[in-house]
Amino acid sequence: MLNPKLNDGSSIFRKIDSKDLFLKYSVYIVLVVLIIAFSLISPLFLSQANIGNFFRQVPTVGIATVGITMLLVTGRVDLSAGSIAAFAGTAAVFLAVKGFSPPVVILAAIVIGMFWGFINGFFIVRFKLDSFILTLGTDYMIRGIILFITNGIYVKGVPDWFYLLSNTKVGVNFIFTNTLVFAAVVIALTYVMNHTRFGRYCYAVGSNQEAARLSGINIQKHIIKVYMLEGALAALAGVLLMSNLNVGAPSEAAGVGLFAMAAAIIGGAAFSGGVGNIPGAVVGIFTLEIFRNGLAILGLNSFIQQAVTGGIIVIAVVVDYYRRNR
Amino acid sequence: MLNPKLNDGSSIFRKIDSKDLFLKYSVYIVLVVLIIAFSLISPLFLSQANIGNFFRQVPTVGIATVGITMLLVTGRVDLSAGSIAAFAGTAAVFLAVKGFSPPVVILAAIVIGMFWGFINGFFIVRFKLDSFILTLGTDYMIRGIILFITNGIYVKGVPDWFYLLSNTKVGVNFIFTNTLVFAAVVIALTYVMNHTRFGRYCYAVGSNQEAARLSGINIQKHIIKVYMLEGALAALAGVLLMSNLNVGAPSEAAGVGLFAMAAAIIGGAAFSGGVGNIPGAVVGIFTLEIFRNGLAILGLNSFIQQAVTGGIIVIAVVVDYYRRNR
Amino acid sequence: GCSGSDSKSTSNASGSDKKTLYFIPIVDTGAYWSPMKKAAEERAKELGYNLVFKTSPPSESQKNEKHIGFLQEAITSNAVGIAIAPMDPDMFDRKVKEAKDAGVSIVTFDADVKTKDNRAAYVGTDNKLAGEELGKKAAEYLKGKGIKNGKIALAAVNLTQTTMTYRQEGIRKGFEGVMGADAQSFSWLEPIQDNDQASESKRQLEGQITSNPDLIAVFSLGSEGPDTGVMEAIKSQGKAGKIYHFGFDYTPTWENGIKEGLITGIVDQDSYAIGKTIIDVMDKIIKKEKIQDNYPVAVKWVEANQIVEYGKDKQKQFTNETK
Amino acid sequence: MQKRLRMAGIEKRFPGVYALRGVNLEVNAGEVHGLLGENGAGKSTLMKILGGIYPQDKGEIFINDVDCTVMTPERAQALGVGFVHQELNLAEALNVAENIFMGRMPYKNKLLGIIDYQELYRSTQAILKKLGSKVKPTDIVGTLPTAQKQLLEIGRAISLDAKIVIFDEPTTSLGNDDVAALFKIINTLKQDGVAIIYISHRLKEIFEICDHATVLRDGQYIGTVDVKSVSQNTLITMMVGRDITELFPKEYGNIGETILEIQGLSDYAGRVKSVSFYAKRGEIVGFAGLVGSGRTEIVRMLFGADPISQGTIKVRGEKVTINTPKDAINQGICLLTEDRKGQGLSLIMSVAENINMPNMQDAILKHSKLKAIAEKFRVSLRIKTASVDTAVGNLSGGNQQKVVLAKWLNTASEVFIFDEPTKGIDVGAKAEIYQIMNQLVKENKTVIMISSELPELLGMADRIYVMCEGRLTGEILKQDATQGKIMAFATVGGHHVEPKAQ
Ligand SMILES: Nc1ncnc2c1ncn2[C@@H]1O[C@H](COP(=O)(O)OP(=O)(O)OP(=O)(O)O)[C@@H](O)[C@H]1O
Ligand SMILES: Nc1ncnc2c1ncn2[C@@H]1O[C@H](COP(=O)(O)OP(=O)(O)OP(=O)(O)O)[C@@H](O)[C@H]1O
Ligand SMILES: [Mg+2]
Ligand SMILES: [Mg+2]
Repeated sequence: MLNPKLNDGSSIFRKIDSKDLFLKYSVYIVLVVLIIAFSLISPLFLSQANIGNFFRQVPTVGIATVGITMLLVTGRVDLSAGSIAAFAGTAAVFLAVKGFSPPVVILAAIVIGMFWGFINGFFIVRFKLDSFILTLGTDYMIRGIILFITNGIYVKGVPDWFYLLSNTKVGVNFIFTNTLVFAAVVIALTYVMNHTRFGRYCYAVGSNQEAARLSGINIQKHIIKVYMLEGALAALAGVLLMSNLNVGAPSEAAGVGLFAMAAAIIGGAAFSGGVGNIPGAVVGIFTLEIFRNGLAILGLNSFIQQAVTGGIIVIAVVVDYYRRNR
Repeated sequence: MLNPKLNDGSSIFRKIDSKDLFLKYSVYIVLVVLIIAFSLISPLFLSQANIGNFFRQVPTVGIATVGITMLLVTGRVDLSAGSIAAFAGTAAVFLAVKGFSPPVVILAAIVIGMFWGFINGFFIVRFKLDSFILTLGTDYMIRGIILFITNGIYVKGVPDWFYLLSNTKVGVNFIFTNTLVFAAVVIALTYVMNHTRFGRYCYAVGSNQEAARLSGINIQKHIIKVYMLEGALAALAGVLLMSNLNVGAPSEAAGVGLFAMAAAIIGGAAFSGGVGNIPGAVVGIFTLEIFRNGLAILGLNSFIQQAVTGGIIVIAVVVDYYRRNR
Repeated sequence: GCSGSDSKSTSNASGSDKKTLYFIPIVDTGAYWSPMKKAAEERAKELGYNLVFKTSPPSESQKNEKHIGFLQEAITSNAVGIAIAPMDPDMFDRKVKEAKDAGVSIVTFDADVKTKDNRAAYVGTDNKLAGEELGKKAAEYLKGKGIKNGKIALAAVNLTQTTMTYRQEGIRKGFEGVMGADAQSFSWLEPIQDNDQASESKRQLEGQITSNPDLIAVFSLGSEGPDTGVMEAIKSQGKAGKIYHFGFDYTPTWENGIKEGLITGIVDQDSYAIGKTIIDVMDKIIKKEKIQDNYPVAVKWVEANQIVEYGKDKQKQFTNETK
Repeated sequence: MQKRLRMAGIEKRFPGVYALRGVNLEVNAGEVHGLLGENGAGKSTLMKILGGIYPQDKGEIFINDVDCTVMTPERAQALGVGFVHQELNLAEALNVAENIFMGRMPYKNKLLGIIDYQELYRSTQAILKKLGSKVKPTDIVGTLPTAQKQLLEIGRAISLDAKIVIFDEPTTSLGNDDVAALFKIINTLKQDGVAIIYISHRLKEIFEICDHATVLRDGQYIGTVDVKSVSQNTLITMMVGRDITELFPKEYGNIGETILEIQGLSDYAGRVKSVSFYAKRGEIVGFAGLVGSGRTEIVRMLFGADPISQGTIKVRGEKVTINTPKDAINQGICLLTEDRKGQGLSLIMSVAENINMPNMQDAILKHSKLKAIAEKFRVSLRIKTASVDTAVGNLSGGNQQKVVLAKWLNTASEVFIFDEPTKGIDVGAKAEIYQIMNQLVKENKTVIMISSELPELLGMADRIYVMCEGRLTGEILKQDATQGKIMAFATVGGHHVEPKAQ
């Protein structure tokens, strides 16, 4: 009771009963219930059209979410993820329009993302700053810079290949390249978090930074690395987003950082660090997105959609409370 | 070094030297430097007109900031403060337009603020939720509801007395009623935080919740009370804002919670709770607002203004780092 | 609210054998969009179409992606026609082409797409022309007052929107056209962006008024945020009647400023007519009747003293709203 | 004598743990009652039930023969149950007075809660005087040394005008002087007719101040004894369930060449002043001194955890630079910190992950290999845990310490620095940790042991350095060492004579 976090690893101690199972997988259950409810209310919900839509919209915020989950596990946040995505994505469009080749463009975008990630990480470790407030500052900064450079005007004249990055159908009617990229990122990062030193260091630093440091982990270097990887993922999300939009939109992806954080937390991550995992975060973002998608399908007033989205965040964390206290 | 929070109150132990003093008052120094710099760049900066503008612009976000500082001291945050302000302010305008009397209108707004504060506090203590994610959810919710009720359209036809709430000149040419209300709130809350049970409980709960609980403090009740007071302050800010704008604007004050939090932290509060004080927070919000005011006077490109605002947040927290490590 | 009727019409979609039209405005709220929605819904009902109405909240962070998605959805669910307000000509260009290739007819409104061949018709006001009209009227007004020089400010919700870019361009063109050689003696300040926070445009304009005593005119490029912010800034600086304020689109908020001289005049687009025309054009396309490429809906110049009267008619067109 | 407290048939289950199975406890007014048992026996849990922090599943509580079976922290306070917790529980941001009177401040206006600070500081001063503490009521608690904080906890308990005071391991971070002062306070309370429950793993203390003692084992009630009439061995057997013949099973290694040599080491804060010492292979080097004498600082610098201001470090005869823990680890130096939970372990991570943390060589991990390593240590160090996948936070103190040990045994370390290795650890586990030290020196490794328990140093160390106020004031060989000699160096060895806290 005093330390709810402990419950995470202690399931071994318990005989597994059905109530336990129910609560452990509560997020998954909420997700399934949502899907069933929406498909009963509207036959359009499970239509190919809508599923296709859903899968094409999720990757951007989804990739940002898994990046931010990794950060949350390390005990840090990034509010500037959306701005990094917009910056890198717009830069990519700019280069693509200038005629650079696909590998150059994508690499450049990722390097830009890593650069901003480095700035975030560097300031945080060098000046022992709270990541929340620092990235709030860099969010304004990065966004302001890209808006100033472009004068807020969309970069146009996107070449075909760039548009196809996100929008190529793969086999079936409702799977597109960006969905595949998202799936690849999820699989890769799940592996990294569970099976590599880098991933386990994230958990170590997030759960007890001092213990990690005294175990010989260079936590400063590690945190910078994590921010760089997260920045790279945000940049990737930005490239896919701009490809989807067919322009370089410097004002795009505002608030994605906060939203992604909400998704990660619904999926089991915690601000205090050390807990959370990628599949959980994916379920979290799916829950939020399916909900928003369902509301749109029902054609609800857009303000009501906003209110209800807030409601689902509240409900999700309350359900999570019961999971934690199972 | 291990525990930067400690340094805040520990000056008793040190002999005070000039470097010490410099760093202890670094925020104040940043503020003074800003004022000098802007007044050198533009002679208009210290003109009566601009000072008047400044003092009329600050109270809204200022009142929200002191409320949020109190919350931060208690170890909690409120991202929904802006939405509460918009909700209560718009409701006040609605009632004022309907012809209700000033005391009724103001009381109703404050009760609404307290109601939303209660909702936030109740969920947080009942379900042991992270305040960040819960108030992110209620932010969407509260905003969505008021937008839905008004259909996103401004409520107009504000009676004269309502407009005068904020806009009555008091004595000199650049002090208005809302400035006075702000000053009164600051003085009252400073007293409350330092000299009353309620205030000291905030520090106790924020600094070690378990110790507070074991001392027989009903932390749940206390947290709910703090949220209610903070909600009331947000509502008051909302009323002054709408009076200033002469309409009921349901979409107004977006992101005020985040901005106020940045100000409080620049002024010495910390996410971890237990530290921070009202005068510091006022200096924090003055720093940010003077900066924005100066930029507006210079008539800079609005994107550059955004980037530079981000920059000042970063600089402020870096300066704070040196203060912490003096 | 509007929710009840919408959800019904949507869920009937697959069951009925009525032809399905998609109607995708940028938002469904506010003084501009609301009448448009009402008109479209009424007209579609009269003509016997199943109108699927799609939009997203103003604060939606993935708004553009969502709206492109709505287009895709319309294509996949075999709608016969789509009416869309594209947020950017390039952004929706490809998707509109894909729709055309899939045999769906597209009508654009509010703003057009880049490749005009891909859509059947455009209904609505040309934002450049609307801007030009406002610029002209403003210049004439200032000329009438004998003003030959000064500074001019601009305020918008979001300067990155293409509509805002067009309006800005139009305003300058119209203004310079009328002013002729005198145009040189007017200078334009950095445009203000307020993200629909009236207090932000107010603050920014207050700064500009303080530092530019020769500020003579302000254009607000649309939406209640900057409209209100600009009026209140003029008021708080005691510049009512000294700084002339020109705006876009009728909203009841203007009435706040008429008496005190905080608004000089607006150009208004007849959004109800836009909504109705869209459905009519769709109907013609489906019935294979001849259509025009462009259905311009003229803007109307309304001076401050006529705004109240003008608003009375206008408000009848609003969907069921509190105001 | 009156039965002040009677707890009967107390049962408590935590998810997966049966912490108490029908425990009885009876305490008279005016007595000091020891509560004994191994780590995890359920002592703290029983007391937390008495303090109203946990509700019990079964069982009754009577205070002065009044049924108090339903307890809450507020009720416990009202009934005069004072609790000095095992873990410090202070609001670091508040001052001394506010901490002592938290929840019970004097008010100028009770309704509005306007605090009467004058009155508050006056009452605080009175309590501080009783405690013999030199701190001021207005000092911010976070700036105080641990021993002073501990005293505040005690001050809080006695300020309640308590009828029952619980001391849960109050001496783990106190020096000898402070312990003596504490015992004086306890004796005063006893004279005043307060019932005192005293928990400690230091049997010496039990014999010194307790009248009766109740022993628990694995959550079971073993018995209550009259301390005057039992031997230490009997108590140990009751606690552990078997005989532990030798408390300090010292074995000697072959003392070899000098592996570590420190010259003129100082830190920035002035807590360590030009300290020089050496350590050889195969020896256990002890560090004695009062709390606050700077021992922890020395080893933290040596381990790269804190920056070094001045001084040279030679390892195996070569001068080395140590800036980070990683540098130290590469030199074969490791540190078992005094704060296990805060600095030694990631409590929410598994035993296996903690053991492997300093030694993940491969970028891609082979979980089976890592588990096998952890399993090996689990067996060899007899770590009591359901499996190596269990979160370390679920283990008892002694077993947590063994995990920290395993973590460093898992590296190529040759110099093992133990900072208060047996703090809060029961007799059985202590003996096992000493055995491991023996094993290390036999393998020609070096052990440096900081301890505030003199018997432990006298029993285990080959050579003892004594510190006083940041300086090394003495070096004593095992054969010459006595408590008196050490205390002399530790108190008067510094520049001036420390006034005796009497
Ligand atoms: N909050 C809790 N949740 C789950 N298990 C707990 C909790 N508190 C204690 N336990 C378990 O209950 C048992 C008794 O613990 P307790 O803290 O009472 O032991 P103790 O005798 O005080 O030990 P020590 O001497 O180490 O302080 C242990 O197995 C412990 O792991
Ligand atoms: N900067 C600091 N601020 C507050 N407390 C501190 C600080 N540094 C050390 N302390 C605390 O003061 C106490 C004594 O300090 P120090 O570590 O120098 O003594 P020591 O000789 O190692 O004593 P111990 O016997 O506890 O190991 C420790 O408990 C430590 O936690
Ligand atoms: Mg215990
Ligand atoms: Mg120490």
